[in-house]
Amino acid sequence: MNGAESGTGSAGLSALWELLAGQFDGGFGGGFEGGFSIWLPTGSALVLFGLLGMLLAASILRKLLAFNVMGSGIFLLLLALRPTGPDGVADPVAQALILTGIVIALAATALGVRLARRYFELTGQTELPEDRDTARDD
Amino acid sequence: METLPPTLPLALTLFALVLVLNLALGLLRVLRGPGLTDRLLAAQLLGSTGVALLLTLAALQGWPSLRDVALVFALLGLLAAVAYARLRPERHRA
Amino acid sequence: MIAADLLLALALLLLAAAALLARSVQIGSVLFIAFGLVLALVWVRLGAPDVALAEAAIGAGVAGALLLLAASEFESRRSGSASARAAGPRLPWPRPQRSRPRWVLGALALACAGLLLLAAQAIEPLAGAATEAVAHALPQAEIAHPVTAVLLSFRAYDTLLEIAVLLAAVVAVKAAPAPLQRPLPHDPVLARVTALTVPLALLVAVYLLWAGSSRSGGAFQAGAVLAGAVLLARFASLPLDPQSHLTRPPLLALGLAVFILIGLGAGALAGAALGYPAGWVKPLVLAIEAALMVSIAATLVALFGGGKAA
Amino acid sequence: MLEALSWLLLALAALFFSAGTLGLLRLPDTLSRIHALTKADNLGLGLAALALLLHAESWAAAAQIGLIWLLALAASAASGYLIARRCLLEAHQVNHKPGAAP
Repeated sequence: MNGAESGTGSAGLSALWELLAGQFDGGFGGGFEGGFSIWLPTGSALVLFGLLGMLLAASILRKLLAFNVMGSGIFLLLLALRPTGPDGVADPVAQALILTGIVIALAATALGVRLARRYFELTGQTELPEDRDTARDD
Repeated sequence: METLPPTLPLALTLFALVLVLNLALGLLRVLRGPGLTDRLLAAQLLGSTGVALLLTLAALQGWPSLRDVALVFALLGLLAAVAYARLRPERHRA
Repeated sequence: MIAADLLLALALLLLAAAALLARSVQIGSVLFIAFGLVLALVWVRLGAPDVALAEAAIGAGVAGALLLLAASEFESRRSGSASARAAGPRLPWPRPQRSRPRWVLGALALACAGLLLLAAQAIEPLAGAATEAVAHALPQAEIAHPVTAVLLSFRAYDTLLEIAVLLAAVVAVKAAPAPLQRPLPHDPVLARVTALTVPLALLVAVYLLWAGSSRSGGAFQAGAVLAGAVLLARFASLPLDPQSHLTRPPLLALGLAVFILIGLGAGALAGAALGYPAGWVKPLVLAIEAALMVSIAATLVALFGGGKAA
Repeated sequence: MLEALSWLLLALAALFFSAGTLGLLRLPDTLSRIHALTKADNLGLGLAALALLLHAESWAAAAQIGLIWLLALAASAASGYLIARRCLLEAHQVNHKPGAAP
């Protein structure tokens, strides 16, 4: 692929572009020299769980849990896509991005929890009205 | 690491494997419950096993930072238990 | 260690599924705490101790406690009086007439995740290009730890904007204040243990801040540990009330203000905004990080909300 | 000599950790599970810490390991007490309020 540029997002974008352009030949299924990474499917499965939870769960808090699980899946993918350095330490750029992401996810979660509490105070409900018919429990 | 005696890495690796196995088995209790308390207990198990695992890996891989992670594990494990213990008592369904 | 990694991955997935499918959200949040602990171990296995520190402190500690407290408040208030549910004024939104086709949503989510996996596996790793670039530029950044260098030198504007986002979140959260809570009853054992652990946690926070310049650690991890200490003190109803002092606006804005001031002032000397003049990097970065730590801790505590009623 | 001692300590630690997990899985009620977990696991952690202490690369590292173990002891003792107390409180409430849903 392209040479030694230090951009962080460009690798993912160009790979996605190659995938969409229909020319993903070598990398598919293998990926790394060190063999198959188990963290890619793990991260994708976490994203799947999170998506399902956000779409199908009724309770707002459960949706927030799912949001956090999905975020963790994304972070896992982000780090697993980066080969570790010679000393076994992960890519510092990816680590910095994930650190930022964890803090932002917490801020978003806290905001969501506060809105959910306010909503509960006003209405006595823990689910949004459009979800209420699919409610399973609190 | 150069300071470790020759067969110690093997011992540490085996120990780490036992710990991870313990951790995975402890999950059975997490899944089975039956109540909130038992779930929290299993989280505590994860905490103490995690501390041991981190200390072992710190020695095995020669990364002193992992001991810092173990320290944070020990501190924050208490936070979860305290938060749980200070919940308002609920009326039913422990 | 492949077997250990497989077990960890399995544990992670099981915990995530169990947290989302749990009978109550309370149980779900306890399982989420366990999930965070396992995830921190996974970060360690992936060679990212910085992320592991943050995950243990924030994901497993603060976020889990936040969700657990909210869930049990809903639970106790709702089951406390059977009529509580009907007591509040209902919002006049109509109920949907028919339920959404859940399997369509499920299939969409599956397709999304599948596409993600395909794309992820199709990416050829850049053979550590970013790692090499960072290692190459590290000497002139004068910060020994690569992650700190990325956060505060190479991509400092990212961190600056992140602090701004945190401040915005606090402003939004403060617009809908949580009700004050009655102080919890005194518990001698808890008081003694917290009197031991809170100062220790403060020490660990400062240590992590200092360690960040040469190895894993830094303002985020230190701030999260600091916030954990404050929350611990609050749960134990220690006589000090750090909340009211810590969440005042000046402290919340301190990090952003110091960051901008140093970024502009030192940047003017260095010839680029958010740059540092040579030879001054370490003290300046440490000053920014100290301010960030205080502000991040204050922010997390403020986001937690709900102080003690007098 | 030191090496054999480490093997022995690590083996004992593994034994205690396994005992704690076994207790968590097999013991019949929550209180005895708390008992098994907080005691056995901390002994295991202490033994493992001792084994690692023998090979710590510096005094600072050794002090940190010791500190972590002490902290884990205090935290585990306190959280065991807190969880058990809370558990009793809830059992009490359930027993004395027959109207409450099971």
